[in-house]
Amino acid sequence: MGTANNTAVDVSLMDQVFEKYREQQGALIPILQKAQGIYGYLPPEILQLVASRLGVALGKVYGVATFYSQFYLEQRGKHMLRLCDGTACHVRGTTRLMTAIEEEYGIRPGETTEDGELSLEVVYCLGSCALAPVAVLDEQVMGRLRPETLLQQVSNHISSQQVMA
Amino acid sequence: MGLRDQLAIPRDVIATVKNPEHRWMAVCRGTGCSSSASAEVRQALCDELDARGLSDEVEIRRTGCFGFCEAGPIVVVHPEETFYTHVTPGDAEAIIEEHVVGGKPVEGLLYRDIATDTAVERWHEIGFYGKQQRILLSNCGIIDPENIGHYLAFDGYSALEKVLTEMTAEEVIEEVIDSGLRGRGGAGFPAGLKWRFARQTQSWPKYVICNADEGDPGAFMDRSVLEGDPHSVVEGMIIAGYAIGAQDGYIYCRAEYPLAIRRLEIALEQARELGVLGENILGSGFSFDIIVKEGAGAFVCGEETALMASIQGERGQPWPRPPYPAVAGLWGQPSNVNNVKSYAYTPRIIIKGADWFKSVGTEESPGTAVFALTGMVNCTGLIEVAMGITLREIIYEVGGGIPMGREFKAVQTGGPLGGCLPKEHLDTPVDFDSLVAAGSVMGSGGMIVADETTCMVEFAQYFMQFVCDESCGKCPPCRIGSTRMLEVLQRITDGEGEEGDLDEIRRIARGMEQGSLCALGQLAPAPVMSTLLHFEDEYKAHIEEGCCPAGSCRALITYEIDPDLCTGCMLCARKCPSEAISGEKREPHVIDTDLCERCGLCKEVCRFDAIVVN
Amino acid sequence: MNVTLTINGKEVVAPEGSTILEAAGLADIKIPTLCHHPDLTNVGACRMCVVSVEKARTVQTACTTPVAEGMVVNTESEAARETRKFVLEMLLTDHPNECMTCEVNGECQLQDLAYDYGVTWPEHSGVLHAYDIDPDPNPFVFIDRNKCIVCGRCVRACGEIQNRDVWTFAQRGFKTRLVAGADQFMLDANCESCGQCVAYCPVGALFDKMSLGLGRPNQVTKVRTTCSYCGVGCTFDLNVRDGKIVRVSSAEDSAVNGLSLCVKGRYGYDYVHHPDRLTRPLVRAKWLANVESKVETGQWRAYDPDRPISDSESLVETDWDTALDVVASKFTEVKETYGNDAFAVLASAKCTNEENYLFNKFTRQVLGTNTIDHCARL
Amino acid sequence: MTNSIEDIAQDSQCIFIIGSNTTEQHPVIGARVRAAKRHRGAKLVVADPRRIDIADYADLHLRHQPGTDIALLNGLMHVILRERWQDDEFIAGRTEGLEELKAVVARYSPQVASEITGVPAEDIEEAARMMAENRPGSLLYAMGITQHTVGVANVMSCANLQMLLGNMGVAGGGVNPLRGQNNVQGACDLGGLPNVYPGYQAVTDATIREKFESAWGVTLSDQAGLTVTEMLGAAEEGQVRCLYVIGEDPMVSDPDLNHVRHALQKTEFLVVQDLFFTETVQFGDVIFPAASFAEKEGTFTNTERRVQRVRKAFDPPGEAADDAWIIAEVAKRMIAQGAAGPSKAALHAGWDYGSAADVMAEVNALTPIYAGITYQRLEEGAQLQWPVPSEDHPGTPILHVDKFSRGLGRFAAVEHEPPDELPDDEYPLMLTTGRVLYHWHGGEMTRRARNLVAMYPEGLVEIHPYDAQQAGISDGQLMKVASRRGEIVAKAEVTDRVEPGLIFATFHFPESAANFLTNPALDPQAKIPEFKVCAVRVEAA
Repeated sequence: MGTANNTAVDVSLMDQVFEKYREQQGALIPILQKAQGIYGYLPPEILQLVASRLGVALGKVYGVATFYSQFYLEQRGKHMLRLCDGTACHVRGTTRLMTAIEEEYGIRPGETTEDGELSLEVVYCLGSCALAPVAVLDEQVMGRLRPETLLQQVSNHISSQQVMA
Repeated sequence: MGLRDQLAIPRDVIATVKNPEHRWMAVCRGTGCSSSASAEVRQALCDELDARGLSDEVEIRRTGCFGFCEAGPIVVVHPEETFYTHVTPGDAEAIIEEHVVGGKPVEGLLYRDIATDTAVERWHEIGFYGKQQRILLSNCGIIDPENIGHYLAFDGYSALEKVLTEMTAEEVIEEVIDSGLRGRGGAGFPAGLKWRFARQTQSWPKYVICNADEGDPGAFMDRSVLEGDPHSVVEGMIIAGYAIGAQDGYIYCRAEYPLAIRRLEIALEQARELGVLGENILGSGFSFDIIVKEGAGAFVCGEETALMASIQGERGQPWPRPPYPAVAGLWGQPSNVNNVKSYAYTPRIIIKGADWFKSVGTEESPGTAVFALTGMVNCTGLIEVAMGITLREIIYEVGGGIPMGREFKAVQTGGPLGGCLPKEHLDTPVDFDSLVAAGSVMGSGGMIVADETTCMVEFAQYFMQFVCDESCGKCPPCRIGSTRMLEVLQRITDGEGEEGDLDEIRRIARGMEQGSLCALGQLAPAPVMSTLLHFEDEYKAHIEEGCCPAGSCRALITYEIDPDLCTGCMLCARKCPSEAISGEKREPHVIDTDLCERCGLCKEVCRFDAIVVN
Repeated sequence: MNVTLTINGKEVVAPEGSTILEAAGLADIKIPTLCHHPDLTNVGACRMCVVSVEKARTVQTACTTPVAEGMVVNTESEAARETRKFVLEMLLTDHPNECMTCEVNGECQLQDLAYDYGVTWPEHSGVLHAYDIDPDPNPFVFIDRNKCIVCGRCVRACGEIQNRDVWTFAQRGFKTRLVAGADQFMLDANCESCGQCVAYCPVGALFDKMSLGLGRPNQVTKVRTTCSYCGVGCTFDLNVRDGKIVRVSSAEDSAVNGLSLCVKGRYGYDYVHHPDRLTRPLVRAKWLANVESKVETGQWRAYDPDRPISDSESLVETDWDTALDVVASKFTEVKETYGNDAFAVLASAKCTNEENYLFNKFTRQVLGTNTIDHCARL
Repeated sequence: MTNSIEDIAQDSQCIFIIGSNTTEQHPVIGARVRAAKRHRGAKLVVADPRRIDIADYADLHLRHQPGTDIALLNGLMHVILRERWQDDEFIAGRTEGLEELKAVVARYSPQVASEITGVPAEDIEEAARMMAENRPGSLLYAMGITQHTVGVANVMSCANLQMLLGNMGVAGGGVNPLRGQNNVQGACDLGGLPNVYPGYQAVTDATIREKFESAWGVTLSDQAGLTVTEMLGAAEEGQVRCLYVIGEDPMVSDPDLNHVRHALQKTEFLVVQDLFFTETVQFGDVIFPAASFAEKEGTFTNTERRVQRVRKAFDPPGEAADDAWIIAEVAKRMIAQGAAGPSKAALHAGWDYGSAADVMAEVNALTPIYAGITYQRLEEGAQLQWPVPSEDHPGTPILHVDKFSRGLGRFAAVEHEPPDELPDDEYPLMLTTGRVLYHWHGGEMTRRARNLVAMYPEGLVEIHPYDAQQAGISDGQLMKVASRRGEIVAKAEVTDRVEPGLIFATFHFPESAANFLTNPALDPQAKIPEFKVCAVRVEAA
């Protein structure tokens, strides 16, 4: 198991979210987005909680949560690397970036390293095509990447965060 | 005295912004430049000014996107409009010292024209901007999108004032119909007509919805408008609300655009504070407010009925039309869905009139088109051109031609639901109808240029993979058809194509086009069908000869080292991820084809062009 | 308000707001459907009911398109028929070729439509879903997702008819998968085991687990009857093969319940064939003569082999004549000796009207008392 | 039911369920009720001491104490009258006795009702408002209303409420008892009651009696007979010597089973006719093996008075025979032995029926409400809800449309009376009884349905976590429940479906049958025992 935090989910954090969307019709998706913002993913107890608080079936919540690619039902790594495979990036070598990450960290898109540090995901177009190929590491956009610059930046980012911690 | 004069308008801001002598610098803070550290550039410029005590003399202004993201970070010094490219924080000192204090532009930071290799000083003298006609993007690069005062300085919200004080709802719709504005979401349906349908439905509440779920890979026009000039969209939506009789608006924006969402939220807040949004707008009795809804990652939600399902908190699956949204849309109520750009044009049409709008572009497609020009062109970025311009002008004049002297092969417009046009069609005028006649579509504005190294089968396969990933799964033609189509394309690019595969592709394509529930499935075969139409030989080469003419399909190519060119620098051997390259130092190297994974890394790193693709 | 439209050249008058499918129905024009069911909302998903409508850019789903004045519809246009064939073919490319052993063979809408449209089995080398078969431990509903055509009828039946919302679709695109709750077992997802999902499934993806392998539609006789449990009075078809109920299937034309049933009605029928059923009249030895010799000769039999027949309280399986005579004689004797008030009859809320009438008649006419009651009060 | 399932599902604006565990006992109606709420926005008010499944779907769940239905209903009517929400036009034209009702109901302010029932006063106000604002509304009830010593008063109180709101005789309205057993309606309709002939024709009415006498060719008793609970008492006392039990299992379904056992043991000659060797069969002198519903022809009448066909799918097993044949054989043999001598001239004296249809023809002739219900019409698909006075009558989906059967509907003012037995120091908890989704009645059938048993293999006793903790009982543990009349041992289901102080048990399983505990105290009029309330104590077993 990785070092990712597996402690019990504090459901009380959701109170403010439900309060915020109390009046809004059709708020399921924003509530799930906020929940993912809080917990990093959508734990089963949160899906259940959202269903009962909104008075909808758990299945509906699950159906929505699995339909949209933004939502995760499993815990992810501390760091999220999103590789853009939009047209421009694809043409300019996203596949090579993917291969490089797989070789260095042993993860493919949708997977998390065993130590729980890094998750990899492929997205279609981050809208920065002029800088292709592009990746986003946590919130940081990186453009004109080559495999070696990507690996360098990822490793720097992870180690700098570890130092800070 | 108009209603607007009663507002607490920041007049000093307006005066400054409008002063032609004003000394200020635009630092692009669009997503592109921001990811190239333009925030640091801005800070460095401020620090330099501070250090010299010039902070009060020179304004540093964050602006929206200039479109020329390739050259970012971009800084433009006004009033001269000196255009600096690839600015780093380290360049701040030179800009302040040499330009602001010394009065001379910093040579090394100026844009260099590709053809002439000479420095170009002013913004509008750059070839990339030469053929552009910026109506929609006119505020981008000029105003601070987070300051409503800037928007007001450029006639912001005066269209709303005009509508509320001088026009009936029917007159507004009349004006929009008269302008010939066609929806910029892709299909080009006349916007005013849509508004009229929604107005005519006798059921309330009604909704105004802005489709900002720009999901096409390779497209970022809407994002730039939202980031650079958010109030124009907000104002357009309020006007639409007035026209159709709605009080509630939704902007459905991709979650992948955090900056656009933040700027929108700021704009909405400022608009409410100013009294142009919310209860009793400008004291007119008309109320309208807007909620921003973030998408959650589903391309299909760009389809209007799926988008509404998503706003309702459901799986983003389309429902069949009719009934159309104008009759039964969001929560079963009449709704008007338009693209970001369609709304953003509206205030300009109201202010300048339908005739002005019609004077730009073509008769059937008035106005401008905004494209995200990407792929194999020298100048990539966001462009706005008058409708009717040819593809050739866009690619060779605005885009500066194909890099490295390669040959143009095709241009794809309309993204995964659009078509590819080969060089015979380069002189096609760009407007809704001409593109359709040529076998492609306007789409929402992606334009991707392919050159001789692009394999058109792989290109088509890429888009079909996209459709497979994004199909909502509701109807069998799209859900299963796209999978079957991808399987055929996959085996062709794998070198395992069979006789009859092309017929199979055509058959599935027809079934999908004819039978799919929504536009996603109906248009999904377009990239395949247009490449098959124009590049059938390339498909056949894969199937019949087992070769990829573009040298791109990994299963069909081999890499070799030209011993005459190889210097034995060993760089490729070190970089090769599968250790397939061997050789002594300063001796020609060889590639073991069995070990080679055809990743192309060697070719990329080789400084002597010694790697050959067969 | 009515509107007039033309379907296949025939003028049809239909109420405003009705769909093309409904209007066609009024004119006896049949349009094929899969995801549509008259009890459920229309979603236009399966594309089987597409028809050509003049002036429309694409074919339209008849189940969702409202009629309009002057509309001209062709249900058998080339585009419509071609689309239906394509849809069927696509569905079959992701469907196991198991009709030979499939439970619903002969009662499968996909099979019928493939036949009607002459779709042959599409050979291909692409992927097919390979979900686990019968992965849910519940004893009632068999699930084979490989046969699921994603029409969503089960999802809607559970949501709209039963309001339990057990079923949902998870994921999207080709990966779209029918799941219970948050991909749980059905019984953990609010399921009340009513089997409505099975009743509405047009193919063999959901089936009654108790009936697996016991008889396909053409091998059973359907007997329409009324449920033996609660007072709602659901009617359904007993599916009978070789004198046994192999399945209970609900029927759209049931007045009270339509396709709906509850767990007891749909899955609680097997008590009928339980080995505990009494099969011969029983009489306590004390009321019989010559018990031992009759048992020895095999005419009668001890009910409980462990209890000696010599015990006067032991029960003996007798013939009907004997048992009936014992009762008739004893009743006659008591009536003569003690009068009519010595009798009491407990009739049954489980018996038929006719039987209850006869119990009432027997009590009043033959026994001469009004002391008859049943468990209405209990 | 005064109304039909269909009109309740389609037209009710407010559905008030009291004393019915609809989801579990009438699942198909439960689903229709949920759909009415979800798709039409009908309001749903559920009054039940337990948090039953349908309560989870309700707009308002009134969790009243068992045995306080009248106080609750009077409280609701108090609010309605106070706010002048009553339907004055309906009351003026169709009813009488409002003043008496007003006088009684005036004493049941929401505060008073709240004190008796335990339901918050504001919920009573809100429920009354919901019912008043959403008309027509229908009231559904079941055994939770009737199985009390005040059962009849409970029913009258339900009728009062519906008349007050003008909810009678309209689609989507009515007072609707959901009948528990498949043909309890038919058994009542066709003479399975001690005081009436088929079609509720009183045995004490001379004209009626003469009609049956001439039809059956005998002289008939003019005395009402004994009810089920009375006949067992009479058997115990030796007055009743022969008891003929057909398809019933009083050793499971009657209250105070120890007493029932004693009565059955005392019975001189017990004839039992059943499918299985039931608890009651154990005591039988002669046992007739009967046919199941799949093995015979006939009709059942459902809770909405709809008569529907039962059809034979195959022969009964072994020598088992259908009940009609058995009873006819006994009758014929008794007549042959001279026990009765019906006049041969009487049209319906004999017992030679060729088919169930022949029996129905006799019913048609003698029973006005069934007069038009013929096999021919049923086979043609006619949907007939009685009364069907003639062959061309279409049936009566809704009763009391223009007038009540007695003319004007009478408001019968009733006062709250506490249950016969309430908890005390010795028996501190209250027991209420009922059924579960997977089982039915005495369980004789469902306990022999393989997968129903798999789903719910043994009787559980629901107990609140607080009481469980007090008694040192944990979930799934065996517990002993004792009342003044007996005791049972069953596994505990610790759940907040019940409130503290209340436990719930079923009577589906003989080994844990709640009826060893229940109180045989009867409603004075309907003679229904008070199954729904008695006092018990619990301990870990």
